[in-house]
Formats: sequence, structure tokens, C-alpha cells
Amino acid sequence: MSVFVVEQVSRRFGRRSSRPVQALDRVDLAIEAGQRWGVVGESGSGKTTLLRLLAGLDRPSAGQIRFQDRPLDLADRSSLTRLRASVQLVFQDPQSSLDPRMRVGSIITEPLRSGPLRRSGQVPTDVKARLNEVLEAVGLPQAAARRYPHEFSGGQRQRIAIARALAPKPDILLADEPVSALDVSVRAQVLNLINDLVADMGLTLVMVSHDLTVVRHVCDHVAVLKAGRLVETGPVDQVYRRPASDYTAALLAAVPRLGDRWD
Amino acid sequence: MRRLSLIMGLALVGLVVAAAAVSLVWTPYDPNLVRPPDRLLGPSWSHWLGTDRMGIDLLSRLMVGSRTTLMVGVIAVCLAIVVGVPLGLVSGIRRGWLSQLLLRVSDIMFALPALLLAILLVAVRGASVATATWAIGIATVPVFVRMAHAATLSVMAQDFIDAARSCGTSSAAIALRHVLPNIAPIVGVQASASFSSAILAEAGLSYLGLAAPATTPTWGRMMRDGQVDLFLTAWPALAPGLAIAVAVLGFNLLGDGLRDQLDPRLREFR
Amino acid sequence: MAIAQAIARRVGVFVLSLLGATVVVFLIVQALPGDVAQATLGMGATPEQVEALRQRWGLDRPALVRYGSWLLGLAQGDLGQSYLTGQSVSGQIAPRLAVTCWLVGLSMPIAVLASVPAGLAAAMWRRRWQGAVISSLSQIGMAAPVFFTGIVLVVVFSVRLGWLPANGYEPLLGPGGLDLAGWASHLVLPVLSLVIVQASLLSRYVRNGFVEVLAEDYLRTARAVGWTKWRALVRHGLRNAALSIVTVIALQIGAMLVGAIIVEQVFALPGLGSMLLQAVASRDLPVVQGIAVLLVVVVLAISLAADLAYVVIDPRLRSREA
Amino acid sequence: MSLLEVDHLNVWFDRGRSQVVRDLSFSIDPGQRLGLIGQSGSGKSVTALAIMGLLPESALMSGTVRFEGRRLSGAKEAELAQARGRDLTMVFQEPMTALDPTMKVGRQVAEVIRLHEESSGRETRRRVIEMLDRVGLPNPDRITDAFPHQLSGGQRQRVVLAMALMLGPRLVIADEPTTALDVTVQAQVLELLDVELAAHRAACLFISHDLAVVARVCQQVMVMLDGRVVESGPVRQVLSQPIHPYTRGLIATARLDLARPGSRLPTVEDFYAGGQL
Repeated sequence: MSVFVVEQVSRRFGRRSSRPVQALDRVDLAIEAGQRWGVVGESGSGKTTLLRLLAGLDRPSAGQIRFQDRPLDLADRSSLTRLRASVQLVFQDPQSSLDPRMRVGSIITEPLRSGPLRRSGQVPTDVKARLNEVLEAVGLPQAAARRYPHEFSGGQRQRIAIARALAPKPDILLADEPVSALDVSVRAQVLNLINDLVADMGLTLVMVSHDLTVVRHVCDHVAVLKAGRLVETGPVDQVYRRPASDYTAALLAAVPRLGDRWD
Repeated sequence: MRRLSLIMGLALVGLVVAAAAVSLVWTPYDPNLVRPPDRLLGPSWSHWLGTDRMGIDLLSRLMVGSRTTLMVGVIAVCLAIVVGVPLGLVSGIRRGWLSQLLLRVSDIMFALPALLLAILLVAVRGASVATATWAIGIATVPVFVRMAHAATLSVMAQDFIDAARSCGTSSAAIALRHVLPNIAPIVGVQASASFSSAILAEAGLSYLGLAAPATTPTWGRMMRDGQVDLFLTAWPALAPGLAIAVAVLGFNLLGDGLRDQLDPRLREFR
Repeated sequence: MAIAQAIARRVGVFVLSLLGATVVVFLIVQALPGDVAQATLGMGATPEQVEALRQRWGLDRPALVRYGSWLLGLAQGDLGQSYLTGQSVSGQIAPRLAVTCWLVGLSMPIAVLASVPAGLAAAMWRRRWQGAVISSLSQIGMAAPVFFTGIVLVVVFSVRLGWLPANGYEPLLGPGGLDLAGWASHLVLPVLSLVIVQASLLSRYVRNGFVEVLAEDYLRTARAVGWTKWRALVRHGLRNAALSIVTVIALQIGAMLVGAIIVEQVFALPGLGSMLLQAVASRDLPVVQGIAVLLVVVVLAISLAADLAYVVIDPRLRSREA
Repeated sequence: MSLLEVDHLNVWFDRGRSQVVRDLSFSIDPGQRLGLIGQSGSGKSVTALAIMGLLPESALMSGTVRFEGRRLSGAKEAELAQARGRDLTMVFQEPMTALDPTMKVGRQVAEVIRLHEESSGRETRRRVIEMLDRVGLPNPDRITDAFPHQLSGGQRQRVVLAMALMLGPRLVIADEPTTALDVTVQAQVLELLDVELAAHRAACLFISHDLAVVARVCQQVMVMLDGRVVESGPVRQVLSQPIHPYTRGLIATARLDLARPGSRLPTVEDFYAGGQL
């Protein structure tokens, strides 16, 4: 079953009077259940815009997104609730994605207390138990629930954000550059966590990144965006070994490797 | 250094509040008792701040006057918060033509200083403390609309708002659960600053003779009356002026102190 | 092209705000409950007398019509006739305007000139005693109401020292010809009281503007390539300080005009303020309305000028609208 | 003689309550490139600021910094300012905010020349355009009249590099100069830095949390942990025979490209228990 089908989707920003920015230009993409997709490109390539469209936080200027084989209509409450109940997001900047005035426990359980999700009946009802489950899943002590986000380091905050995303037992996880704000040495821990969780819970993953090696490590499929247009899609292994476009090849070559001078 | 503003602010505000509270049960003399033989006395042990041209004890009258000052400030600022913050909040969350119109109107009102608005109202309805309070309150509303609007916009730009939206949290819940707690400290700081503006406006109106009648003791009015005898003695004019300055300084310092105490991560929002 | 567009947009907003402001002033003065004619004649007047007065003042016409004709007059510089004297309001305002213009026009530039070095020093020395002294002085200057400052100045310079007159005004071009000394001596104290309040306020904003620049990455870059701290701050901070000053002037111009009204009362200057207060006392609504509109127009015009200055100072605004 | 000598450097913040740099000593020879690596908060940036004399006023510092034998630590601001930009210079992480938004970029570069040398207006403009061209900016005569916000992050970082390299300084301190850039732009900027440093025979202190980036530019490397240097030596040697367990952890985590996709990645904690997240 297709989870998302993106059909000829475009997104423009800016009013008609001024020069509009074409963030996405007629993009086609089909994401099947259980797949792990990486969306790769430079800043300004439209990768985050695509993710926001999938998350139902924004609507396309043209084209259509189908979610679980039905058109996604943000104006239609039931369509939106279906999306919200099964899709969760992890953001790039763990500084800004956690409300500084809330305790970690309330942050993580917010999705469980949201009206539409509760009424949909698809989310766990025992909030306390679920909180402890996800805290354990991301490797945080239960005492963390009573503390505030600023008491945690960047890597730990990203764990909190992941715990919040997992709390309502989503089928699909969307992640926007989940490790690019972190030190290289912390990156490994968060990538391990994402890998384990996606495998254990059988999630469908869509992860945006500018780093092809990160995508290769976590994903099985990759879509390469350049200036709003899709330049290449395919199994990650194939794209990594034999990139079909020069742009992908350039992206790959640009990633600094330890071996560059040393080997 | 930062703590200092807060402590001094609290001390000065505390002094004014204490004077008002004590005046309810006790003042050194009757604040309305006219004693012509005692007129225009300088400060002494029996009259700490001296007496005015009617022989009334200045300290007693100042203490009673602080009640008006605080009352006008509290009512005007509360009015402005209760009306202004929700409007600013809603216009920051729902950005339609209605919000735009609201902001435009508030900008126009902003061009009308509190004192001018009060003068207009007084011209129509006659001078009274109530009219002055209403005018100051109404004129302060746009301040809070603007401030709450700007603060709401910066909170709404944070990722945690998208996180909340993406799990179906309604706009109302977002406003109450995320935006309001995050802008509350800024509202508090603004309230303190607006409180001192309100005190200044009320004092100005009273000084111009546009607020309280001569019988009601207010600091501005006392200065107006004291100025007449300026070449005989300066005390009746200076003492209430000092009181106003102390109160305004207190609330200004309190506002600065509160702002410095704000969580540094919250300051990024502004 | 971009600049022209940005300017046109702001002028458009200005015109709309102007219209809005006339509506607000009109509504407050004319549409609030209370019968001015009755109030003027007192309770003893017969209904016929009241009706006659209402007719004479045109109060019997519907509000919309009255607003329309008032607006039409405004557009031609006609503010209507005084209830009291029957004279044209514009004609009465003209001589008073000069006093207020001198007062505000002299105070503002002096306050700006004083506040920039004070703000710069306070920012630079913000961790030392010199900065603390400047900041404390500006706190005190801000806290003291302008009439208190004025009275203190009178006590010192008129009562104690006897150097300057405590009140009154003499025009620059009086009946006896050019009278610079008389004119100046009557304006020194009023201008000084306004300057103290405004400079205190401005220097605080200027200080904060400079402090903001101190924390900017580009100041670090400037120092890394060879600017000393002071020179880097002046170099990159002045524009920022200019933005702060423009912002405060735009925000505070209303408060400044009101301050001028009060100062006129303190020093018994025959300016717009005292005219306004007399009109309020005698409920001469056309005069009140006329002066109020004039003041609001000035406030809006200054806001417009500030907005335009922004476009000139900040290049980001220019192209963002392109 | 060493170009830069840092001797027993200590830096405290918060009125001496928290120590950020602990007893740090090292030297850089002329033309040598030294990488300084560590997690955020390990004290690398503070070390750079201390060398430049750009520490915030609230910081306390002890120890000495010598540049070509002259003492920089404790020198007067005017004296330091003369050396900065001409003898040694620094490039910062955030290209978006490193330039004054209200000033044309050409003028900001030109000021570096005018600060330190006599130069006519026309001559200055020629040199600015030439330098902008050298750092690989397209249409340098157009870009010189652009405002920072009209340029991309990569372009701005090139402008910053142009300012830094304008007068051919003998030491360039680069504090995570490419962390905020896209990988493709990062590669270009690193290449540019490499070429320009070589052309000027300038030494470099290169700060990064990314071992792979440091290895790309430097011959020597120092590993910093909690304000201390725990290991230093030639890059080749440190990478092949790391001694400190923390260094081993860093190296292991940096080799994402060698890991089998989907496999568990090694973390620093596998090697060094003292480090936290």
C-alpha cells in the first residue's frame, strides 16, 4: 500500500506582485509502507517544504498529495485527523522544537492529550504508562519527565523530540535534518536510536538531510532535489554507487571523509 | 547589578503601596483639615514634609494621594491587558483581513497619546478621575495589542508550534498552552512599564486640572496648587513631584529587573 | 524602483491612517452622549433656546453629514468656527503654533545631540561605574514628570538665582522689533525641561541599540580585522543607533507633544497647549477637535517620516519589498 | 621561532566560577596548520577568542599569548587592533551574521585595507574586486556593491574570507568556518581556504567538531576535552594510532561512510566513559 503519493506537486511562496519563489516544482514521488526514504539536497532545494507538505502543515500550490490512497485535504477534518493520527515529526533544531515553558513529560504526552487524536481512538489512552514506555525507548530516565528542556544537552533534547513523536504510536515518522544541528560525536547516538526504533516499530520513515552518508546509513530509498525539482530517485545503494545525475555525484563527492588524505 | 534594579524597584514600589495601605487606617494629620495658622510651614518634627497654603499636612495628603495613583494605574493597566493581550494574541495566530484591520486601528489609536485622549474625553464629559482612568486605559490598549502581537508572532515561528499542530492540537489550545505561557513574562514586563506611564499620565492630567477636583488629594493636583506659592516656599510643589518620581522610578526599575530575570532563552523570542 | 514602491506603500498607509484618525477624533468629540448646547446654556435654558443654539452650531444635522463637512473643511485647512468667539479656529491656532513649534523644534534636536554620546558611553562602559552613573541619571530623568523637572528648574534658576524668568513669553519679532534676548530667556527653561526628559529617554534607547550591536557577530568580525572596540562600535553602531532614535521619535512624538502642552502650562507659555486647555475648560468643542486633529496629524506625519527614514537607513527593507 | 606561542592559558567565566580553558600550552610554526577539535563546549572557540584578545569583558584570563615573540596577552586594545587583520585574523562560524547588514560588502572589505595601509580610493576598489575574484565570487565588480542579505551563505563566507586574507596575514584562525554551510559549499570553501593559505604561506588554527574536515585542511591536530588538550600530534599519527580513548571514540564516530548501512554506529561512549551526550 502506498502511504504517500505525491503527484505533480508545486509550491510557490510570495505574493503575485513580487517575484515568487518556486520552492517545489512538479514533484512526483510514491512512498510505500515500510520504506525508509531519504530526501537529499542543498539548502533551498525544497526538501523541507516537501516534508511540511507531507506533514499537513502546508498545502501545495498545485498538484495533489494522496495519503493512504485518498487525497489529502487539509480543509477536511476527517482526512486531517487520519493523517495526524499516523504521522509524526522530528525537527532539526531541538532548541526550538521543545516548548521551554513545559516540562518534558507534558511535551512528550501532548500528542496523547490532543482532542482529535484521542477521539480517533488510535492513540494509547494510558498516558502515564506510554510516557514511561517512550522514555525508556529513547534511553532517558523516568526522572527526565519532571524537568525542563533547557536542562538537557542537544543530543538529549533530540531524544525528547523523538519520544514525543513516538508517543501516539505513529506508522510514519518524518524527520527534518534530525542530526545536522548536533556534533559529529553525538550524531552517531541519535542515528543509532532512529535506526533501532524504525526497525523495532516497523515505521515508514521520510528523512530530510543534506548529507548523503547519513541518508545511506538510515534509509533504503533516496530522492534528490535541486532547486525544487526532483533530479533522481531510487534505492539508496544504487544512487550511492552509481549516481545518475552529476548533481548527486557532486553532493556525494562533497561529503568530507576521514580517509581523504590519510589512507 | 541586575538584581539591584529588581530589588530597588520592589523597594520603591513597596514604599508607595505601604503608604497607600497605611493611609487607609492612619495618617499623621487629617488630610483635609484646614488650619490657616499653620500654612506654608517648612519640614519639621511635627510636620515631616511641611504644610501647604491651607495649612494641611503634606505627608498626610501625599499618603492619601498614593491611593489614587495606584488605583488609576491598576485599573488602567488591567483594562489594557484584558482587552489588548487577547486581541494581540488572536491577531498573531489567525492572520486574516480582520487581524490586519485590527492592527491598523490599533496603530491609529497608538498615534493618540493617553493625555490627549483624556483631554478630548474631559472636554466632552467633564473632568473626573474616572474619565482620566478610562482614557489612560483605552490609550494603553494598543500598546498591549502591538506587544502581544509581536511576541505571539515570534512564538508562532518556533518549531514546537508546528509540532503541536502536527499532532492535531487546536488553535485555541495552542494559544492557551503554548503561546500564553511564553508571552506572559513579556506581558508582565510591559505591565510594569505601562504602570509608570499611567502614573505619569494621571499626574499630568491632575496637574493640568483635568482629573480630580481640588478637594480630592492627588499628587499632580497638589503640585498645581503648590506652584502658586513657589516664590514663598518650594516644598508644597516639590514634595508631590518627588513622590511621583519615586513611584515611576520604582515601576520602571521593577520592569527592568523583571526583564533581566526573564529566562535568557525566552529573550531570544523578542 | 523598489524604493519608490516602498515609499508609495507607506504614503498610502499614512493617508488611510489619517482618515481613520479623523474618524476617531470626531467620534470621541461629537458622538459621545451629552448635549453640548444644554451644557453650555445651563439647566435654566428653555428647550427653544437650546434648539436654537443647536441649529446655530449645526448640531441638528446627522453625524455623518457633520463629519463630511468637517472633513471637507479640513482638506482645505478650515478647522471650523469656535463656539465661543465665532472666529475661525485655524486663524486662532496660527499665532499659538509658533510658540509650540519653537518649544518642540528646539528641544528635539538638542535632546538627540545629547543622547547619542551619552548612550554610546553608557553602552561602552556598561560594566563600569561610569556607565552606571549615566544609566542612573537617565532613569531619574525619565521618572521625573516634565512639570516636576520644570518646577525644579524654576526653583533653582528663577527663585534662588534669579537668572531667568519663571514664566511668560516674548515673541522673537515683537512690537519693538527683533528681541532675541527676551525671546531666548523665556524659552531656556521650558526647552531645558523637555530636553532633560527626552534626552534621558532617547539615551536609554541609544544605549540599548549600541549594546545590541556589541553582541553582533559583525562587530567581532570588524574587530578581528583591525578595528578597535570603540571605533568598531561607532562605525557599525551609529546606523543602529540611528534606527533606535528614529524608532523612539516615531513612538514618542505623541508623548513629546503632550509634554509640550504641560510645559506650556508650567511656564504659562501662550502656545497650542494653553489654547487647548482653555477650550476644554469652556467646552469649545470645535477648537478642541481642531487642535486634537492637528496634533494627531503631526504624530502620523512624523511616523511616516520615520518609516521613510527606515527605508533609507536599512537596505534590507528596500529589497525585501522588491 | 614559533609564530604563535600559547603558554599556560586559563580562561574562566561567570566571575571565575566556571573554568572553560585549563592550562593550555601549544605553539604554531610559520605556515603550519593546526586543527583544534572537540565537542561544543570543550573550550575551542574560547581559546581562539583569547588568542585574538576578543574575549568578552566578563571573562577572566591568565597565561601568555605571544605572536612572533611579541606579547599579545595584556597588550593595549589599540596595539592589538593594529596586529589584527594585518598579522593575524579570524573567521567565524556564522556567515549570515558576520557582516554588517547595513553596509555594502565591498566597503567592508575595503575598510580592512584603509585601516592598515595608505591606499587611494581607486586603488582600494581595484584590490577589493581582485580579492573578491580570488575567493571565487562571480561578477566581483557587481558583488562589491551588494548588501550582505543579497548574497547566499556560501558567498558571504567568501566575503569574510576575502576580508581575512586581504592583507596576507601570517596566521588565520578559523572557527568552524564551514559548519553552517551545505556540504557542497563546504567543500568549495575548504578548497579555497587550502589554496589561499598555501599561496600566502599563512599558518592556520582550524577549529571544528568534525574530524573529517580538520583532516582535510591540517597537518597537526589537537584534541580538546573539557578545556584540556588530551592528545596532539600529526593528523596522520593521531588518526592511525590514537592514544586517548576519547580520541578513539571521536575517530570511530567520524567514519560514517565506512559503517555498513543500518548497522549500529560506534559512539564515543564505547571508548570513553567520561564523556556524556
